[in-house]
Amino acid sequence: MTSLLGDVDLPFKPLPPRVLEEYSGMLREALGFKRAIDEEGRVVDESLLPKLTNRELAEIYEYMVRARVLDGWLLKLQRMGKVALHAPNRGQEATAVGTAKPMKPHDWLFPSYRELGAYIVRGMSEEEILDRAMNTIDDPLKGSDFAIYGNRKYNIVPAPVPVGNQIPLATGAAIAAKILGHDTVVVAMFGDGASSRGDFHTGLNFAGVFKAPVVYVLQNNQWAISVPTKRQTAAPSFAVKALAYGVPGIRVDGNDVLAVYSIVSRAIERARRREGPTLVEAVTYRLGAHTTADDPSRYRREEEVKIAERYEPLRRYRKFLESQGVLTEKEALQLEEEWDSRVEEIVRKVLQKPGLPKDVFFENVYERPPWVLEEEKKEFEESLKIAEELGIELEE
Amino acid sequence: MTSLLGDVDLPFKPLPPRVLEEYSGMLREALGFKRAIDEEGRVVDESLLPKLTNRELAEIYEYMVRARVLDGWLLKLQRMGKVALHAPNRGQEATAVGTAKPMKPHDWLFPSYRELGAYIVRGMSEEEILDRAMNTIDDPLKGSDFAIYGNRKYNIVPAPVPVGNQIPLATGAAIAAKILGHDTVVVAMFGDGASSRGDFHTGLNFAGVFKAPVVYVLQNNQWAISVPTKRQTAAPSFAVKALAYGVPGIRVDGNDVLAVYSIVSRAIERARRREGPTLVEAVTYRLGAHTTADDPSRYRREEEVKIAERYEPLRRYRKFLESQGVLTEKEALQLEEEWDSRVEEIVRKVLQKPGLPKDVFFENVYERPPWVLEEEKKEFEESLKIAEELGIELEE
Amino acid sequence: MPRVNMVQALNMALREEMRRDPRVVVLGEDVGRMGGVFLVTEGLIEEFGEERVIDTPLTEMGIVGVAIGMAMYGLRPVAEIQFIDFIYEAFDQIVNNAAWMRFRSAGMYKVPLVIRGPCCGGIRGGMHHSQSNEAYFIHTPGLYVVMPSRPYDAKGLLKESIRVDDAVIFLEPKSVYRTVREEVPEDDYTIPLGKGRVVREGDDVTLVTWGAMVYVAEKAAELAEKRRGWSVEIIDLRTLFPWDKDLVVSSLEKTGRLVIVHEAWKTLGPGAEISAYIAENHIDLLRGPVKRVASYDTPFPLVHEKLYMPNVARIYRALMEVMEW
Amino acid sequence: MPRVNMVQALNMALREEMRRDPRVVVLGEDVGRMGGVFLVTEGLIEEFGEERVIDTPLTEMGIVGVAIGMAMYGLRPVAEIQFIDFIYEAFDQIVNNAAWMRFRSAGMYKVPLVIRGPCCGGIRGGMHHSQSNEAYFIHTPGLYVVMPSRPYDAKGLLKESIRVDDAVIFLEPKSVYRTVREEVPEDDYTIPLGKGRVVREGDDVTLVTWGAMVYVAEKAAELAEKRRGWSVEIIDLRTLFPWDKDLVVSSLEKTGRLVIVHEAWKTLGPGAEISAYIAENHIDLLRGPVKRVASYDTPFPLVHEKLYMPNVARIYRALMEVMEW
Ligand SMILES: Cc1ncc(C[n+]2csc(CCOP(=O)(O)OP(=O)(O)O)c2C)c(N)n1
Ligand SMILES: Cc1ncc(C[n+]2csc(CCOP(=O)(O)OP(=O)(O)O)c2C)c(N)n1
Ligand SMILES: [Mg+2]
Ligand SMILES: [Mg+2]
Repeated sequence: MTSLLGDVDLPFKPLPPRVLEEYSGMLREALGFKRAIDEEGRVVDESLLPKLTNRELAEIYEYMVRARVLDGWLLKLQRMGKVALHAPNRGQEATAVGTAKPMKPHDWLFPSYRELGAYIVRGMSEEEILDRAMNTIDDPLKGSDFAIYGNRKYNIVPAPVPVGNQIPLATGAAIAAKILGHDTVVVAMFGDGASSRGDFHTGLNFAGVFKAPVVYVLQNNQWAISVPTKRQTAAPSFAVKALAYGVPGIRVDGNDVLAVYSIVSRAIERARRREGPTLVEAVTYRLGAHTTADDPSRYRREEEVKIAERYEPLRRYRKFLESQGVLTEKEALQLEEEWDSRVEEIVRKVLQKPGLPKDVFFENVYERPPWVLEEEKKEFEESLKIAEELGIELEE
Repeated sequence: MTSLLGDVDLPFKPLPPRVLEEYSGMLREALGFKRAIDEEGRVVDESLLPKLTNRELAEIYEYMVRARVLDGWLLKLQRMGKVALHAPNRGQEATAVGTAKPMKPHDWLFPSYRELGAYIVRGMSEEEILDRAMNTIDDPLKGSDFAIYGNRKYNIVPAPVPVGNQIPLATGAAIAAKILGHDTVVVAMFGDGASSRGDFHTGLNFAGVFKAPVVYVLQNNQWAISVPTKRQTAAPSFAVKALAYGVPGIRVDGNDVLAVYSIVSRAIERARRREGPTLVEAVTYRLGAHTTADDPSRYRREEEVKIAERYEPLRRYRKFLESQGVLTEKEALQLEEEWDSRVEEIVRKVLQKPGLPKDVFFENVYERPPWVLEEEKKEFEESLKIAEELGIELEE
Repeated sequence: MPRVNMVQALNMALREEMRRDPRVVVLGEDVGRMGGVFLVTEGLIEEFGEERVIDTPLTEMGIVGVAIGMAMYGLRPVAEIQFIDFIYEAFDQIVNNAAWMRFRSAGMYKVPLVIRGPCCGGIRGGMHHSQSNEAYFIHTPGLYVVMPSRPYDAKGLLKESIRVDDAVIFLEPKSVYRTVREEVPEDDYTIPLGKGRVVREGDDVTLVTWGAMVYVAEKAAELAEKRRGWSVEIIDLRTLFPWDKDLVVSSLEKTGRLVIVHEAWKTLGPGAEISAYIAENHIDLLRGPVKRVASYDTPFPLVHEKLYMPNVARIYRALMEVMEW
Repeated sequence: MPRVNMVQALNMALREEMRRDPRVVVLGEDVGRMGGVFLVTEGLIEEFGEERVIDTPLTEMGIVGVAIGMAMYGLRPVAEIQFIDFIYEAFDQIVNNAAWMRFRSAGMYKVPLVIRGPCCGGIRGGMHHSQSNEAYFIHTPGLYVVMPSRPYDAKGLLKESIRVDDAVIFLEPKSVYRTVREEVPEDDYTIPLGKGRVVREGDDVTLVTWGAMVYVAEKAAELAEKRRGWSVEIIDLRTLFPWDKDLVVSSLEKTGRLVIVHEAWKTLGPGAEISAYIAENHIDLLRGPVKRVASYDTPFPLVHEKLYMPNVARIYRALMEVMEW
C-alpha cells in the first residue's frame, strides 16, 4: 500500500512494477503444489526433503502410527458409548505431524479438532487424550466440551467448537509475543470450511498489518461436513486467499509429511526471524466421516474415497522409508500392532477411572466466583438433597 | 477449485496452467490503474472513454456540481446546528457519479454514507436530502439515524452506520434477483475501512460461489477516519482482495469520472449477463474531514491534502469538457453558482418545515406492534401529560 | 392424520410453504444434499432444486446477511443455523439488519426472514451444541422469538413464522426432535405468534415454561400432585417475544403463585422479564415469591448436564418454596 | 487534587496502569495518533509508543479476537470499541472466547481483557451512537460489566478492571464525558467491582440506577421531594454484573419500595433481573409494585431521544405509581 502517513506520495498511479513481480511469484506458490515424495513414496523434489536423521524420520512415522491407532480406538469407544463424539483423523496424519514436528516446545499451537497427530507430537499422551474423551476425573479440560483437546503444559490451546474462532486469537498471541520480545512462534490449524468465517479474514488481515509471527495451516480435506470445497469458495486454491492480506500463501501436498514438514518449518523460521506470517494450504483428504454423528454416504461417493485412499499418507511414507532403508514394511506394521496393544491397555485403565465431580461446572467461570454463582451453588446442593429424599435419579 | 462432488478428479496435483494464466491476468488488473483522462483532463486511454453524447457528458458534470454544492450546504447547516452530523463528500464526486450513472433505475444500490452524487444521479432531490438531514416532517427515513440516505423509490437502500454490513445484503439481493429471474444488478458502495470487516469477507465469498450479479465499488479514499490504508491492510491494493473469492478486482482512478463510468458499466454489464460479480477499487481522496465531528489536523498533514487537491475530480473533468468543446470553464462555473442559489432557496424552504411527531419512534418496529409496545406507548403518552402538569421541558 | 415427530413436522411445514409460495427458499450449512444434520430439510433439494435449497459456505454471518438481502429483495428465506450456539457470528447482522431494517428504512424495506435452528440441552452436546440463548433475541427490539415444544405446534408456528413480515428467531429443542410423536394434520394450519397454551390445568401454582422443559415440568407437577396434593397449572409459552401475558395473568388470578422454568441462563434469562412484568403490573395477585428455575450462570457443561439444567428436583424445590412460603 | 472530567479520569487511569504494568496495551480504531474520537487515549501513543497504543484495522471482531489472544499470551489489553453500538461483530469472540476461555480450558488460560467504549444516549447520536446494550453481556456467564457515572468512579473502576483476571465490559456514558467535573486523586486507588454506592439517602423509595441516569434520577428525586415530600434513596450500581444486591436489599429494608431506571431497552433490560431477584428472595420487603423506567423497546431514535429515554417525567410517574399504590 502506498505509504501516506507522513508521506506525500499519492496513489494516483499504477503500483510500482516490483509489486506485480512480487505478487506474481506469490501467485505461483499459491496455485502450485509442493511435494517431496509422490504417492508411491518416490522422491520428486529433493529440495523439499528435510534434513533429518533416520531416527527422526522413523519417529515421524511412529507419530503418524500413534495418531492412526488412537483414532481407531476413539471410534471404537464412541460406538461403545464411552465417548460422546469423535472427529476421525484418518488420512490427515501427515499434516498434523508435519506441522507440529518443526515447532519448538515454547511455540504455541491453536489447533482445531482433527489433529491427534499434532497433540501427540507435542507431548500429549494417549492416556491424557482418552481421559479427555471419556471425561474421567483426570480430564484436563474438566468436562468442558467434546471432541476438543488442549493443555497449557504443551502450549496447546483448547480448540474452539465454533469453527475458526481461534484464528484471531493465534494472531493476537503472536503479536503479543512480538511485543514482549519473545521468540515464540504461533501456529494455528483449521479446515477449509473455517476459511469462510469472519475470523479467518480478521485474523489474517491483522497478521499481515502487524507482521505477526504466526503460521496458519489450513487443512483442505476437501469437505466441510457435506459441503465440498467448490461450495466453500470460488477461488482456485485456499492459499491464494493469503494474498488478500499481503501474506504469502503456499499450497502443499498435505499427505506428504516431508513436504508439510519442510514448508511449515520454513514458514516457522520466517516467523521466528520476524519477517511475517504465512498461510500454508495442506491439500489432504478426510477419509472418514465428518464425525461419528455423520453418515457421508448421504453426500459423497464411495468411489471418491477409494481413489483418495491411494494418496493416504502412511502407506506412501512407509514406502519412502523402506526405499531409504530407514524402516522395513514389516517393522512399520509391527509398530502399529505394538501401539495398538499399548493403547488397549491404556483404554482399560482409563475405563476404570471415576468421572468428574457433580459440581465441576461451577469451577473456572471466574477467578473469584461472584455471589450469583455462590447462591446458585447452594440451590444446586439443595436440589441434590431433594432428589435423594424423593428417590429420583436425575442423570438417568 | 477442482470439482469433487460427483467427480473423482482428486486435487493431489498442481492446478491446471490455465488457472495460473487466468489469475495472472486478474492480478494485473488488480494491481493496475485505469484512467481515461489524467489530472489535467488529457485523454490517456481512449478505450476507457465511454460512448456518451455531449449532453450526457455535461449532465455528468452537473451531477458532480450538485453533489459538491449540496455538500457545502450540509457543512454550513451542520455548523449552524441544523444538521446533526455530515460526512463530507468533497473529492469523491467522480466515484459516486461514475458508479451510479451506468445503473438502470431498477438496479439496486446499497450505498455507504459518503455518496451524495450517487443519490442525486438516481433521482433524489436536494430537498429530500435536506429533509432527511434536518429530520423534517418530510424526512423519508423518519428520524431513524443520522448522515444516512435511502429511499425505496429510487432503489437505494438506506446505508448502515455500522461500516460495511450492507455488503452481504447486497450479495443476497443479487442472488435473489438471479433466483427470481429478474435482470436486476446490485451495486454496493463502501470504503477502504469496510474491507476489514467480516461482512466484506462473507459478502464477496458468497458472491463468488453463487456468481451473484453484483458490483462492489470500494472507495479507497486513503483514510478510515485517522487510519491510513497501510494500517488497514498489508495488501498492495484493495482490488487484489477480490482474487481470494474467485472474483475479478480492478483498480481504477476514482477521481476520473469517465474511467469509473466505463469500468463500472462493464462490471454491471458482466453482472447483467450473469457472468458474476466484480470488485472495483476506486482510488480517490477524502479532501475534507471524516465527519463534521472530526479534526483531521490531529492525524494528517495539510501538505498531503494540498497535493491531493491537484487530483480533484471536478477541475480535471472540466478541463476535459472544455478540450472537447462540451462546456467552457465559464459555463461550468456558472452552473455551480446556479445550483448554489437554487439550493439556498430549498434550504430556506426546508428550514420552515415542522419536525417529526413526538411518537414517531414507535412506528416501523414491527409490521403489527406487539402488546409490549402498545403498553409502552401508553406510558409514553402519560409521561408527556405529566411533564405538562409539572411544567417541565423534556427535550430542552 | 400421520403420527410424526418434530423433525418431520418441521419438514412438512417447510415443504408445504415452499409449495405454496415460490418465494420461500431454504439456506444454510449442509441443508441441501445432506438434508441438514438433523434431517429437518431432508428431501427438499430433490423437490425444489439447488436454487431454493441452498448449501452455503461455513459462516453464520454470511448465511444471515445474505438471507436478509434476499428477504429485502422479495424472497422469504428460511436460514438454518446448524446449532443455534453458532449464531453469534451473525449477531451484528441480526440486530442491525434483520431486526432494525424496517425501522431504519421507515418501513420501506422489510425482512421476512426465519432464522431457525436446534437449541437447548439434553443430548450431551456440550458447550456448543446445547445452548438456550433466546434471551439475547428477546431483548432485541424488532424480532419475534418462538420455541415449540411438540410436533403439532412446530408445524403451525413455523408456517406462521414464514408468513410473518418481520424476522423470526425460531428455536427447536433438539432433545424433543425425535422423542415425541403425535398426530399432525397434513392440512394448512398455522398457530398465531404470541399465544401460549395450557398444558395442564391446576389451581395452586402457575408454572410457565417452554421447549423441552414442558416435559420436565410435567413430571415435577405429577410428583408434586402425588406427594403433596398440589395442583400445578403448566403454561407452554410457545412464543417468547411477545409472550402471552394474558394467559399467564389469568392463570395467576386463579393460583396467585408463579414458578418459571427455562433452560436459558438464569441471570437475565427470559424468566426475569416475566417475573418483573408481574411485579410491575400485577403484584397484587402474588401470594408469595416468584421462583425461577433455570440453567446456572456458567457455560453449558458437557458432563452432568441434567444437574445443570432445570430438573425434576430443582422444579420440585421451587414449587415447595412458593407453596410453603 | 485536580478537578477533571470523565475523559480525563479515564485517561489518567490508562496512563497510570500503563506506567505501572508494561503488559498493559491499548488497541482499537483511531486510539493512537488521534487519541480516540473522544480523546480518552490522548497522548498515550506519545508516551508509550506504537507497540503499546495500537491503531487497528476497522473490525470489532478483529480488535476483540486479537486482544483475547494477546491477553491469553500474557498482555493485559484494553480494547476500545469506538462506540459500543458497534460491538456486535465481536459477539462470537466475546461470548466464546473472552467470557468462556477460562472455563473451556479448565482454568489453564485466562483472558484479562477490558473492552471499553462510550455507551448510552443523550448526545443526539441516533441509532448507532446511543445504545445501552449492557444486558447482552450481563446475561453472558463469565463477564464483568461495569458502568461508572462520574470521573472519580471511572478512574477507580477502570484501574480495577484492568487488574482483574477476567474479561470486563466497561461502558462509559458519553453524555457524562465532559459534563461532570470533580476532584480525582492522582494517586493509585481502585474501586472494587460489584460495589454500588448511595448517591442520595432517602426513606420512602429506593431508586436503583447507573450511568448518566443517575443525574436524571437526582432531578426527579428532587422534584418529588419538593412537590410531594417523598424521600428517594438513589443507588448507583456502578457494576452491573455482579450487581450489589446487599446494598439494594438493605435500602429496600428501609423503604419497601423499588424503582429501577436504565437506558437499556426495557424488555429483559437489567432492571428485569433486579426486580426478579427481589421477587424471588425478598418479596416480603415489598410494599408495592416494582417499577422499571427504561428505554422503549424500539431501536434508538435520532429524533426525540429525550422522550425515548428515561426522563424526569417518566421517573416521576414511576415514583407516583409506587408511592401511591
Ligand atoms: C461456527 C460453526 N458453524 C457450524 C459448525 C458445525 N460444524 C462443525 S465442523 C463443520 C465443518 C468444518 O469444516 P472444515 O473447517 O473444513 O473442517 P473439517 O471438519 O473438514 O476438518 C461444521 C459446519 C461449527 N462447529 N461452528
Ligand atoms: C462497525 C463500525 N465500527 C466503527 C465505526 C466508526 N466509524 C465510522 S466511519 C469509520 C471509518 C470508515 O472508513 P472507510 O470505510 O474507509 O470509509 P470512509 O469514511 O473513508 O468513507 C469508522 C471507524 C462504524 N461506523 N462502524
Ligand atoms: Mg474440511
Ligand atoms: Mg476511507
